[in-house]
Amino acid sequence: MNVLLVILFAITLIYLSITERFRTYATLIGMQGLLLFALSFLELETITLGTLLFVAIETLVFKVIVVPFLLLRIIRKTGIERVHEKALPGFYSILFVSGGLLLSIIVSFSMNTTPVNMIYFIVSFFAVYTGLFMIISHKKIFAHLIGFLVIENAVLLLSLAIGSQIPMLINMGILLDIFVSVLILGIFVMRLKQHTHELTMLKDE
Amino acid sequence: MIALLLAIITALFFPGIIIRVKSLVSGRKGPGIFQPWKNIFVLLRKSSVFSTTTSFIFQIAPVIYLASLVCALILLPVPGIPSRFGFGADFVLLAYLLALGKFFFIIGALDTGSSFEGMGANREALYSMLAEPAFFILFGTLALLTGHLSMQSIFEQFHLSGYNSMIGGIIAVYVLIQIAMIENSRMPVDDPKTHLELTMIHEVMILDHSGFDLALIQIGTNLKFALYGILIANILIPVTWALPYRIALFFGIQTAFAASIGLMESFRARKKMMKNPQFIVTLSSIALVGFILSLLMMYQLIR
Amino acid sequence: MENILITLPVFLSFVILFVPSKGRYYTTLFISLGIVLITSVPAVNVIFSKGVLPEIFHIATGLGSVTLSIDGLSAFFILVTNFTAITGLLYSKGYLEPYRSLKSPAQLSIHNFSYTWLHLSMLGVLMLRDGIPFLIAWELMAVSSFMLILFEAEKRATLKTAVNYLIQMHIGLVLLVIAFLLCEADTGSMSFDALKFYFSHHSNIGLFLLFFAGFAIKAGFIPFHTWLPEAHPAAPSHVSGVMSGVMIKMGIYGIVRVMTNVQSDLVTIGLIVLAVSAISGILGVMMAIVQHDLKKLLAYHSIENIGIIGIGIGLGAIGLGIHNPLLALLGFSGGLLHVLNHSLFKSLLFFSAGSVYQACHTRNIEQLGGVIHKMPVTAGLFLTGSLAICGLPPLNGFISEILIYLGLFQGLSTGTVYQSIYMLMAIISLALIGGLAIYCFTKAFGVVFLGVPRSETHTATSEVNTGMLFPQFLAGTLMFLIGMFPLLFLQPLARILVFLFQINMDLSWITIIRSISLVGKMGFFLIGLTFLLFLTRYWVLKTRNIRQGPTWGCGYTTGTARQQYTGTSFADAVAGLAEPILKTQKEDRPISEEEIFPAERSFATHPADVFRLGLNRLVDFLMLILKKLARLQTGNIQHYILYAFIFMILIFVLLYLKIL
Amino acid sequence: MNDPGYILIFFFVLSFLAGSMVMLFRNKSLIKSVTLFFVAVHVGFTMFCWYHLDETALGYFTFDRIGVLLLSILSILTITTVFHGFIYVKDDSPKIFAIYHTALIALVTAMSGAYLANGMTIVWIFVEATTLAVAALIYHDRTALALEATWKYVFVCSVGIALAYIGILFLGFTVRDARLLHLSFASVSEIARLADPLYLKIAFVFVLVGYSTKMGLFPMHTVTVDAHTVAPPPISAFISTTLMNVGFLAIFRIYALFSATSILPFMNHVLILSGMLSLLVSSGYMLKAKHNKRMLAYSSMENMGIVAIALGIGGIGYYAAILHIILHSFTKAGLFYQIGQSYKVMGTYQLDESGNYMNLYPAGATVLLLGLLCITAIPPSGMFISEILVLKAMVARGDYLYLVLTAALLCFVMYALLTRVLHIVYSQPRGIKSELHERVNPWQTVSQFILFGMVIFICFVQPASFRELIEGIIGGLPK
Repeated sequence: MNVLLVILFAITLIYLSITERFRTYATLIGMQGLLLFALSFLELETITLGTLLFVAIETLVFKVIVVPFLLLRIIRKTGIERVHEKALPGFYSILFVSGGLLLSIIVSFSMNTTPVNMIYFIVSFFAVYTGLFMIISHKKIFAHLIGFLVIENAVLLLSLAIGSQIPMLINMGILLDIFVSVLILGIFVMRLKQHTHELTMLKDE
Repeated sequence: MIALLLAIITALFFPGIIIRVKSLVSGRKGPGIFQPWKNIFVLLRKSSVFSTTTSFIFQIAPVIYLASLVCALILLPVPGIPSRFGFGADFVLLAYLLALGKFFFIIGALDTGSSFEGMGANREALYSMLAEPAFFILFGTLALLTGHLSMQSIFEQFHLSGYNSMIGGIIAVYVLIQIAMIENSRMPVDDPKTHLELTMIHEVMILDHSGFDLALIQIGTNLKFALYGILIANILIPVTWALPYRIALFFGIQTAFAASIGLMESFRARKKMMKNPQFIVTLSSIALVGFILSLLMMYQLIR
Repeated sequence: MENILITLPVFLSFVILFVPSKGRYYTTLFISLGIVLITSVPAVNVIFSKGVLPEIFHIATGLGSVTLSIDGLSAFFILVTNFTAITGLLYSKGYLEPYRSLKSPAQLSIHNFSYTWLHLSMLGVLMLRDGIPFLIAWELMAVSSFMLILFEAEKRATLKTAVNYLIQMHIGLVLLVIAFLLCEADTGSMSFDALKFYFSHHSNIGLFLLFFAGFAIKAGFIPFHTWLPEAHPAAPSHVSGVMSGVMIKMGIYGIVRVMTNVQSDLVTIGLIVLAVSAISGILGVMMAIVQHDLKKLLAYHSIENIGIIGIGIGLGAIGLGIHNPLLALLGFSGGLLHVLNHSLFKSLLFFSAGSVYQACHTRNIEQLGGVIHKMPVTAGLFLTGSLAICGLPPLNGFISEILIYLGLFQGLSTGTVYQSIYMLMAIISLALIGGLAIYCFTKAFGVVFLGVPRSETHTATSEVNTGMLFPQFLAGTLMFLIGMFPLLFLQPLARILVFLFQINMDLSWITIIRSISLVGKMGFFLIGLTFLLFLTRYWVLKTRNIRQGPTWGCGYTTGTARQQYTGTSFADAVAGLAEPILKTQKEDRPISEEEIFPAERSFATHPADVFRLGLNRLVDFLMLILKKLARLQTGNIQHYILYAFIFMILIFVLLYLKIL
Repeated sequence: MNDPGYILIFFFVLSFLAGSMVMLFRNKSLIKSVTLFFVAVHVGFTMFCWYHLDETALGYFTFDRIGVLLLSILSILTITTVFHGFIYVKDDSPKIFAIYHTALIALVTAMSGAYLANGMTIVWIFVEATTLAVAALIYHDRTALALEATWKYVFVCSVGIALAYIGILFLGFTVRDARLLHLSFASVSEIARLADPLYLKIAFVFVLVGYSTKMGLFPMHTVTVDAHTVAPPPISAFISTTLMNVGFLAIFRIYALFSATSILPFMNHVLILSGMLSLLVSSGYMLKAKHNKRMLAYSSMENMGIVAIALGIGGIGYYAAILHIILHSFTKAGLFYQIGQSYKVMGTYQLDESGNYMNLYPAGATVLLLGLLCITAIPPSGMFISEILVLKAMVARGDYLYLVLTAALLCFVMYALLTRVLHIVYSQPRGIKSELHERVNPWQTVSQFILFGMVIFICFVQPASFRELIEGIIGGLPK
């Protein structure tokens, strides 16, 4: 069951890396949140109220509702529907992403771990890779945001992979992380909407 | 002191002989032996004209020129009779005393601000600079051969070292003669009889000197010839001979030296100005050959 | 009590920064005099106490203790330093007068402060034996002189020069640091005394060469000299006097100091030093000849003189190597005596050059001329300096040179064939240097001081004030003193060296002493004779009617000042001979055939320094590479992430390939 | 009551109160007084930490030597920064004034927490907090540039932090137990010994890259430089000293943690690689720098590179690294304060337009010259000692390649700094003519003189207690 969900997660990643519509991005992020909630719910061995609450807030409230909502709002405000030009063509990004998948598989195999964790490993690695790659391969800030969110999800996935019950501290950390991402989105909505083109005023040649 | 005396005596008839030989060779009767000195005495009695651009340098230059020469002469040993001033590496002092004289001679010329004299000064400085190494290599060779550093003992030991010093002797004499020609700016480097200032060296430097100063300079020049004459004599005269023979030989050598200069000047043409440096450097290389030869001989002897 | 005295000036020096501009100079003077007093007394004790035992001060502050030790070598250098520093300070009062209105008070006080610190740090270099303190003092010396060069930093050229200077000093420092660290890695302690132990069981050449390179940059041996001919002209004249007079000698001090610890391979080391020095000497004076800038000319002469000193030291090292005490003694005493001599006549020359600059507002030889008529005293002093630097009797330069000559001629017949040939090479180069020096200074003196002024704007108006002449007179007197009573200075020096290198003096030294004293006597005779002749001449000419007239123009009557023989034309002969080394650039357009009415022509020559050009090319190349490498800050956020991405991937790949 | 735990809580509560009060106030003098009160609290707290050295509070915090040392540097610099901040923002609107000081207090608190944190996750949380706090300060000028810089800073830092967090999570796998992650460093190091080296290596790489954003080290140095460009000078002083120290500490703690394991050589290589690259890049950019503050920013990067190299070389290098961190903090802070004043005097950060500083503001020019000496590690700068120690470590290990590279690059850095700073001080600005933009009271240079004074003092005397302190810090590391 878990494994299935994880694989689903991986598929969303691949989809993310090739799609060019912003709305799809938003929905995919939401879906990932949903998956993560399910996963973490299943992973919970001893369901105390506290942990449940945490997980719920982390995933359902933030990742499924707030973040996608903000994303959609941004799309509405900026009125940019889709990616016009990437740093490198979509065709290559497919290649890179699939390469990344292979890479993460290799890495995960090279480190001897329990088969249970293996799949988590592969996917979370892959998620990190995809997140970074999305940032690298896009020029639009919006896409960068998505990449960042993906990395966040990867973090959560990894924390799930640790298996045994997640201590409060980790949860706090993740919560803070998510909070930051929301805050970034906030800044973006508030301030950056006027120039959604790439910001390259600060530089040295 | 004796060296000084001998030098003065030599200087008395040295220029005369040169001129006489030249005129004889060119088929003229020529002036008397002491004509140059008569001229000098005339100059001594004349009054002077000083250029308005000159300063006290111009006044003291000839004096120091002469004084340095006299000091140099005092240093010189005479075959068999040691000089009061003989000491280690005194030939260095000799060379530097001459250099001192030259220094003042040059700035004296520059003091007039005349471009011609500047030109002459420039050449004088260049040539003496180029001639310097030859002199030192020469004495290096002698020091190596004899194992002594003061001119006195060098010349004493020189003959004792016997047969294999012949090469050294020949080269030494040759080099010394050539250096003498250069230092006194005679043929083939300079022609005292030329009429064009552009091609002069020594003569153009003394264009503005007159009367007493000019006389001093000319005396100096004659003494300089004598100085080199004495050096050559030192090499050639064996100290073992008795005094009268030595004296005779000494004056013989001086006469021969003067005569040879006269002959050279009358049969040889002056080199082009730009050829001169190369001619002078050749001298050093000849001296160097002498050094290497004697070096090899030395170490053969040692082993 | 002594300890407090020694440390006192260090703290007092900060007062200079706070005194008002009125009392600043005298405060500085007071403090410097204090420094001189405090350091000279023990130095004199060391030299003239029997046995030349070192004096050692342990300065134990609450936070740590420093050890200052003054042995013969340090004492000698300390005295030299103090003398030049003080004369420089005396000279500076008059020299800085015109700048009072131009510079901000802050700048002036920084200047005086750095001057005091240059003095202090040099003394520190001479007294400190432990690695780190020595290096700190060494770099403080560089920094303070750097600040002094910056005095006229409004000119961009000066700024560049100063930076270039500091960077090269820093490179020198790094070399020294590495050398010390190598020693420390082996012996566990970082000091000159530890070197002895290191050298005792390692090959000596490598480390010595490292030290030599480090010190040579300061001393200005070719090819490490490139900072020198630019830094000296850029600095104010009293500073150039001190820098050229004593600061670069610190390099010599270091080399000798290291040499005292070297145990083996002395012959090889000596030959290397000899070769480098000979090259520096000849090239230095050759480059000097073609300069137009009076102070630059003098700067190149510093290189030449460092060469002469180096020849002496190399000779001494060989002497030690082949266990020939006479040779060692002659070499080192000649070299060190030349250190003293050079500090005297070079500072004198720089000071008088500074006076000319102050009076005529240019250092360009081609603009000057006829200065002697307005500034006879300065001219006389410059002439004295020139005679001394050419090593002409009866002045001090000759004494040191004849000592080295003696050593070289001695060396001819003591040793192997190769050594004899080396010695002869050294002799030839020394002779050449002498000749070239005469050539150069007849040019310098003749063109600057004699003849008539070459430009209306740069004519001297009056002699500089006595305050500026006095220190020059001091130096001049001392120069004559050394020239005529050489033994006064030679015998203590010999004592120092005998103690320093454990040389057992043999009888032949006595004969040397005799020769040198005879040289002194000859000096007397020469001067007396000159005086006599001059009197006669004066007496004779008194009775004659002396007429004044124009210079004989060989029939051409309307000559102008610009037709005089210029410095360039005077130098042209040598420049032509040494073209491949000097690379003098000439700017002139030859008149072409179709030019029936030739237009106005201009001709200019620019002396270049081959080594400088090479260095510039190298540095520019490296900088270009670095600038090309710096391409990361593109402003695109995706690139920023990319770097991290690539870095991690790289590491992981390396990890996977078991490279890391 | 004397239990460190209470005091710690007390401190955090007080800072929180101070922050929120400042947030609410609109009266400048009131805000000032509250801020000063906070400074006093902070100093007092630092004192307290010194008295309770090596004690742990609440299990999550420990007053170990390095932490407290950096904390004291922080509280020294807080005094000066607050002081210069007052001057810098005095003309801003009360709202911005309040926001500035709130953020400042938050930043200081977060950094203090990060220094004292005992456990990776705690460190991580506080580092995250510093990002948020400093973002508000970078955005202080409210210009488009400021916005861009802030955005980049926050974004890249967050990515980096996320990476660091992944690294931390990896530690969890080392022993298949997440509870480890909130354990103290001490207890982790126990477990790390028996862990799988591969995991440790991956964890280390992630953490290094993640925190390199804060430490201003290659590869994620880029945004720090941009942040410097727009941040108020006092804040720049913070960003490139105490905040970089946070990054350094985070990396240092992990390093110390793993140093007992078999991956030590790996870590060393990675550190040296990263350090060398930082040195290379920064020197290249300093040779091109056209903006005074960016030049200083790159210089900070260069110094962090040196620290990383020193750490990687090991041996006496550890000592050098700590010493260098301390000295660099003081020097760079002083320089940034001075650059702030130079902006007031000359009205520009552009190198070409600035110049003639010696005549405009002699006191400031003197400070610049002194700071130049200090930062280029020329005696009498204490950094001379630390850099010699770095070289010494290299010689001791026989890494002559590193030796030559470092020395050469440092010479270029020196060249770049010298030419530029001397241009500012002495020569006339290119193009425009220099006139006094705004008069600055010379007394403002006092703080810099004090800071540089400390740096210079270290060059000549290193008190025994000071040396013991540093040796105590590096005591745990392998010899």
